[in-house]
Amino acid sequence: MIDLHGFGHLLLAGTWVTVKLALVSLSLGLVFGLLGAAAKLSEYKVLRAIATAYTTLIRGIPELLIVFAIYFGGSALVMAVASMFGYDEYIEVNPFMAGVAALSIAFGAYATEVFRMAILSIPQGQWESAQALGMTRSNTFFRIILPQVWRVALPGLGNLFQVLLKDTALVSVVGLQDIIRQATTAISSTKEPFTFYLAAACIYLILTAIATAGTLWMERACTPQARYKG
Amino acid sequence: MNWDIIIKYYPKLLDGALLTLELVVISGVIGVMLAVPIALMRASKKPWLRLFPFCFIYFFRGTPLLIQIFLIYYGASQFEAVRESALWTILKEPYWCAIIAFTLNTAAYSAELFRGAIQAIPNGELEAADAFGMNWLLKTRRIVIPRAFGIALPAYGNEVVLMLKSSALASTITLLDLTGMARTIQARTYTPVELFTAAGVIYLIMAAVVIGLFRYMESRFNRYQYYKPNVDQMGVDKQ
Amino acid sequence: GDKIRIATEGAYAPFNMKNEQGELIGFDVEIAKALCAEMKADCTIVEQDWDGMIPALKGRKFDAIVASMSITEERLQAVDFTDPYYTNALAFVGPKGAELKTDKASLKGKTLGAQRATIAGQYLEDVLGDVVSVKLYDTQDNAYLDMATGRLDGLVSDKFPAYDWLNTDAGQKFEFKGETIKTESVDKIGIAIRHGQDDLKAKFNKALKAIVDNGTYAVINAKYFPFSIY
Amino acid sequence: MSDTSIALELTDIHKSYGSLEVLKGVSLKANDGDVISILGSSGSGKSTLLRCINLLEQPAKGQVIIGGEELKLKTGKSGDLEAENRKQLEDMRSRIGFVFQSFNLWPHKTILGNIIEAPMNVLKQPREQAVERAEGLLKKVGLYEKKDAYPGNLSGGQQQRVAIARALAMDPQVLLFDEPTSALDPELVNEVLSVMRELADEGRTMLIVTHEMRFARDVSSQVVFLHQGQIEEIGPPEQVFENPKSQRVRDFMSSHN
Amino acid sequence: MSDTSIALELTDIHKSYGSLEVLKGVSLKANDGDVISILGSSGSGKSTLLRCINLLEQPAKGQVIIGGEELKLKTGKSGDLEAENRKQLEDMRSRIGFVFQSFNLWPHKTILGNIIEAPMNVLKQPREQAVERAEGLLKKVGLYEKKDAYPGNLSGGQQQRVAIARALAMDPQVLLFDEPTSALDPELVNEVLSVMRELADEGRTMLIVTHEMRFARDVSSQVVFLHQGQIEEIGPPEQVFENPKSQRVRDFMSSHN
Ligand SMILES: Nc1ncnc2c1ncn2[C@@H]1O[C@H](COP(=O)(O)OP(=O)(O)OP(=O)(O)O)[C@@H](O)[C@H]1O
Ligand SMILES: Nc1ncnc2c1ncn2[C@@H]1O[C@H](COP(=O)(O)OP(=O)(O)OP(=O)(O)O)[C@@H](O)[C@H]1O
Ligand SMILES: [Mg+2]
Ligand SMILES: [Mg+2]
Repeated sequence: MIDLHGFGHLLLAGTWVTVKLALVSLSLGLVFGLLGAAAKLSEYKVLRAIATAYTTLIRGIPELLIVFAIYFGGSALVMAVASMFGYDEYIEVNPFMAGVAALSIAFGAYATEVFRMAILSIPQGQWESAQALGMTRSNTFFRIILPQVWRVALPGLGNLFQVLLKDTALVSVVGLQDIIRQATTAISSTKEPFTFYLAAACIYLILTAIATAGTLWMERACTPQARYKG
Repeated sequence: MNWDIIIKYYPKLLDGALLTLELVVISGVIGVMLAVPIALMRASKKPWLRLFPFCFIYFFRGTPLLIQIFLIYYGASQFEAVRESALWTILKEPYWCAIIAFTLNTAAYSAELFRGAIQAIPNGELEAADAFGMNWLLKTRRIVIPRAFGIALPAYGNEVVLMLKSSALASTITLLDLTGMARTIQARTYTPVELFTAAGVIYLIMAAVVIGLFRYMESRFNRYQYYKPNVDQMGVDKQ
Repeated sequence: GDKIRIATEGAYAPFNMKNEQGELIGFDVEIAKALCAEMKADCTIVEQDWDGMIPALKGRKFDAIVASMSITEERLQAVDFTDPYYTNALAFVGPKGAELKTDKASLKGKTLGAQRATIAGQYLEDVLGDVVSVKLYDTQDNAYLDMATGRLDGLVSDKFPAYDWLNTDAGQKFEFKGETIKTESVDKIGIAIRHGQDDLKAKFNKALKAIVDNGTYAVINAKYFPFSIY
Repeated sequence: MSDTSIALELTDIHKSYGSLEVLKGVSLKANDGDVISILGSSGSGKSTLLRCINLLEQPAKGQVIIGGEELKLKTGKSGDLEAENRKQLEDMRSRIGFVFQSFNLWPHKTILGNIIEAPMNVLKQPREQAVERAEGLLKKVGLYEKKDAYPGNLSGGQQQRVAIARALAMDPQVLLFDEPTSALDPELVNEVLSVMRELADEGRTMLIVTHEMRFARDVSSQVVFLHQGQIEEIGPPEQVFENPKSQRVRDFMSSHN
Repeated sequence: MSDTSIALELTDIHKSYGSLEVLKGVSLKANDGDVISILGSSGSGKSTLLRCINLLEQPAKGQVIIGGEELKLKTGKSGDLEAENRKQLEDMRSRIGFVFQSFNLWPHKTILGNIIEAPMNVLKQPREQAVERAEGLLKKVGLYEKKDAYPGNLSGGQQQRVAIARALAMDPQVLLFDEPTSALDPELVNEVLSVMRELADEGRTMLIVTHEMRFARDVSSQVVFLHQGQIEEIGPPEQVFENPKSQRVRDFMSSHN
C-alpha cells in the first residue's frame, strides 16, 4: 500500500476542487461551444468572423495565459472601474469564477469545432423534413438536430473533457488547490515524488473511469436502434 | 515593452520553436499510425480485441501528460534493470522520452476520435462494401478509413493544436523547446511579459498554420459535403 | 491591529511547505508570524503558486510575500523589498563516493543541473557554462531525481534547502562537495511588497530588527539549521 | 375565378445548380381540391420543382402564392431568392405538407414521436390531442403496432407510410408528394390512393410527383408533364394520356402500356 | 437436374428480430438464367430474405448454396448462423450482385469512384479496364455526364441507376435486386428491364423484389409470393398472376388491375 504520510486528505480536497471546476466549466463550455458552432455555421459573415477569431485565438494561445489574462486582467478591470467611483479597496475576483471563466472559454473554442463537424454530418434531409413542417430554425435545431448531434460529438467532447479535467491544474496560479498542486506541495514536504504522482494518477484514473462510463452511457442512450428490442 | 530583448533573443526562440515543431511532427506522425489500428480494435465487435485498446486509451487519456512524462523520464530510470538494459541509451535522452510520451498520449486521444468516426459511418455504406465481397482489410482500407478520416478531421485538428501546446511540458525534462527556451531566457532577463508574449505569438502562428492546414484538408477531403443542395440549415455556409 | 495578508508558496522545504493538516509551516512562515506578533498586526497567511506570485501581489490579492524571494535588480523594478531576512549561499551536491572536484578545470565535460530561474542556475550558466553541460529543471526535486538516476554528475543548489534534503532518506547517498560557492553578488532574501507602501516597509524593517535583537529569530533559525543563516 | 379558390399558384420558377439549368420557367395554378400529377423522366426537375414551392430549394426567379397569400421573396446573397420574412415562410410551410422521396424520418424519435413532433411544437397542440390524431393516422396506414419502434426498424414501405402520416398530422391545406408510392406494394398503393381521394374530397390541394401512370390517371384532375425543366404538356388526364400533343409525351406514354 | 445448373438454392431460411419472426422457413431454387420475382406486401420479409442470401443478415437457421457450392455456416454466439470461413463468404459475395432498396452509395466517392471501387480492389482489375467498363455501364444507364459528380448531387432515380451500374460492374453470376425500379420513371423502367433481359439471356440468375407487376410478369421465369415470412405461392408468372391458388394472393392481385 502506498504511504501518503497523512497527506491523503489534502489530495482528496484537491480532487473536490478539480471536480467542481471541471463540471462547472464543462457546462458553460458546452454553451460556448454550441454558440460558437452556430455562429460558424451562420449565414452572417460577421458572426462567422467573430467565431473564427474566437477559436483561432483561444486555441492558439496557451491556456495558462488565458487564466492569467482573466484573473489579473479581470481584477485590474474591476478595480479600475471601482476606483472611478471612488472605491479604492482591494476587490477580489473570485479565483474559482476566474478559473471557470478561463477554462470554459478554452473548452468552448475546441468544442466549437467538434459541434460544427457533428452538425455537418447530420444528413440535410433531417433539416429539410422539419422545415417542411414549418418548424422554426431554433426548434429544428434543438428538437431534431441536436439530439442526433450528440452521438457524433460525444467522443470528441469526451476527449475535451479529459483535457479539461487536467487543465484544472493550470488554475493553481490563481490560488486554487487542485490535485496536482496538492501533490506538488506534498512532494516538497515529503520528498517522495513517485508516491504522490502515482496517487494523483490513480485519482485521475478514477475520475476518468467515471467520466468514461458517463460518456459511454450517453452514447448508448443517443443511439436509437440500441434502445429498441423488436 | 522592451523590443530590444525580443529582437536580441528571437533567434534562440526560433531554435526552440524548431524543436517544438520537431517533437510535434514526429510524435504526431507516429501517433496517428498507432491510433488507426488501436481505433479499429476499439471499434471491433469482439470484446477481447477491445480490451487492450480500452486500457491503453483509458490510461493515457486518464492521467495528466505531466505525470506521464514524469513517469517515463524519472520513473523508469529508478530501476537498476532499466539503466543496465539497452533501452537506457534511448531512455537516457530527454528528447526520446518526450517523443515516447507525446506519441502514446496523442495516439490515445486520436484513437478515441477515430473510433467515434468509425462508428458514425452509416451502416448501409458498410453493407454495400460487404455485399461486394470486400474482405475486412479491403473494406477498412478503402471505405472505413477514408470515410472516418473525413468525419474525424476537424476534431483531429483540435487534437494537433492541443498537442502543440502541451508539448510545452517538454521543458519540464530539461528540453529547450519554445517554452523551455522562453523560460530559460526570462530567468536571466526577468522580462516575462516580453518573452512570453513573443513565445505566445510564435505558438499562435504555429497554431494558426495548423488550423489553416486542417481547414484546407477538410475542404479537399470532404468535398462532397460542400456540393449539396442549398438547404437552409440555419443558413449553414458552404464555403 | 492592521490587517495584513501575506503570501507564501508552500513548496520550498524547509522554508515554506505544508504539513499533513494542510497548514503552511516552515522557516518563512514562522518568521512571518513572528513579525506579525511584533507588529501586533492581524495577519492571514495565504498560499500562492510561484508563477502567479508577483502578479497577484501587484493585483493586491495580498500585501506581502514571504516566500524566500531573492532580491534582484529585475524584481526591484516590479516590487519593493524590505531589508533581507536571510542570506542564501550556493553549494555543489554530488553522489557520495564519487570524485567531484569543484574547480573549473576538473569539472570539464561533466553534466551539472540546477533549478531554472534561480541564482544557482545563473551561476552554472555564467561561470561554468563554457566547460560543463548545463541542465535546468522546473523544480529542485526533479534535479535531485536526475542526479539519482545518474543523468547528472552533480548539481548546484541553494545551500539550505539542499541541507534539508540531504537529511531525508532520498538524500542519504549524496553529500555537499567542495566549498560553499562564493558569488560576487551575495544572494539576499527579502519580503516583497508593492511599490509605494513605504509605511508597511518601515514597519516590517522595524519588526525584523526587533526579532533579531530579542532573540526570536535565533530560536526559529535553530529549529531548522544548526548554523545562522541571517 | 375568385382569388380564394386558387390554392397554389407558381409563376415562372427558375432554378439552376451551377451551370446546370434545372427549371427553366415553370408556371402552374391549382384550385382548391385539385390533384395535380407531375410526370416526367428522371432528372427532369420534378423533385426540384416541389422543393422550390416551400423554398427547400431557393429558386433563382419566380413567385409562389399559396391560398391567396404571396410568399414574399427577396434576392439573397447567393443571387437566388429567399424569404423576406422567416415567420411567413414557417407559417406557410406549416400549411404545406411534404412527403419526401427519401422519407427523411428522424432516426432518434419513435414513429409516434416523429408524427406528433410538428403538431405539438408548431401548432401547439396538447400532447393527448396530437397522440390521438397520430394513432388514428397510424391505424389508417396500418402501422399502429409499430408506433413505439424507431425508423431504423421499419421496412422501406413502412417508412414511407410513416412519412405520409407525418405530413397528414399537420392537417395541411396543400400537400406535396414526391413519389409517395414508390416503395409500396399494389395493395398499399390502393390504400394510399384511397386516403388521397379522401383528402381530395375534403377539398385539399395536392401536387404529386409519381411514376405510377394508373395512379395519376385515376386520381388527378390535371396532369403536368415536365421535360428538361419546362412544362411540355398540361391538361386533364384523358388528354395527356390518350391524346398528347407533344411527340415527347407520346413516346413516354408508349413506353407504359 | 444436375447440380451445376442450380445457381442458387435456399433451404428453410428462418430469421427473427427479437420476438418478431420475420422469415419462417423459406426454401427456393433457381437455375442458371432464372429470373425470380418476389412479391408480397410491405413488411412481409422480402428485403430480409434477400439480405439473408449473402449473409448481410444472419439467419437463425437455413442453408444457402450458390453455383453448387454450399456456404458453410456455423452457429455464432448470438445464436444466429454465421460464415464458417470468411474467405468463402467474401468470395461468394463477390459473385453475387446486390442492389439495395436505399442504394447505399458511398457519399465520399464520385459516381465513377463508386463503380470502379470493387472491380479494382476485389477483382484486381487494372484501373483503365475498370474505368472503361464503368463508363460503358454509365452510358447504358444514361448517366455518363454525371460520372464526376457525388451521390449527393443526384436525383433519386439517378442514384438508383448508379447503384445498378455498380452491381453490374462486378459481372456477377447471381444478382439480387431490392426494388430496383422504385424510383424510376416508366421509360427508365423499360431500359432497366431490357438490361435485365440481356443479363438473363447471358445466363445470369436474378432475384428481384418488386412491386411492379408488369415488370414481374414480363421478365420473370418464376414468381414467388411471400406472406408473413412464408412462401404463399410459387410458380410461373401466368399461374401466379392469372390463376393463383391462394386466396391471399388473389386479393393482392385484384388490387392491381
Ligand atoms: N444539389 C445538386 N447539385 C447539382 N445538381 C443537382 C442537385 N440536385 C439535383 N441536381 C440535378 O438536377 C436535376 C433534376 O433533379 P431532380 O431531383 O429534380 O430530378 P427528378 O425529376 O426528381 O428525378 P427523379 O425522378 O430521378 O427523382 C438532375 O439532373 C440532378 O442531377
Ligand atoms: N433491424 C430490424 N429490427 C427490428 N425489426 C426489423 C428490422 N428490420 C426489419 N424489421 C421488421 O421485419 C419485417 C420485415 O422487414 P422487410 O424489410 O424484410 O420487409 P419488406 O418485405 O422488404 O417490406 P417493404 O416492401 O416495405 O420493403 C418488418 O415488419 C420490419 O418492421
Ligand atoms: Mg426526384
Ligand atoms: Mg424491403
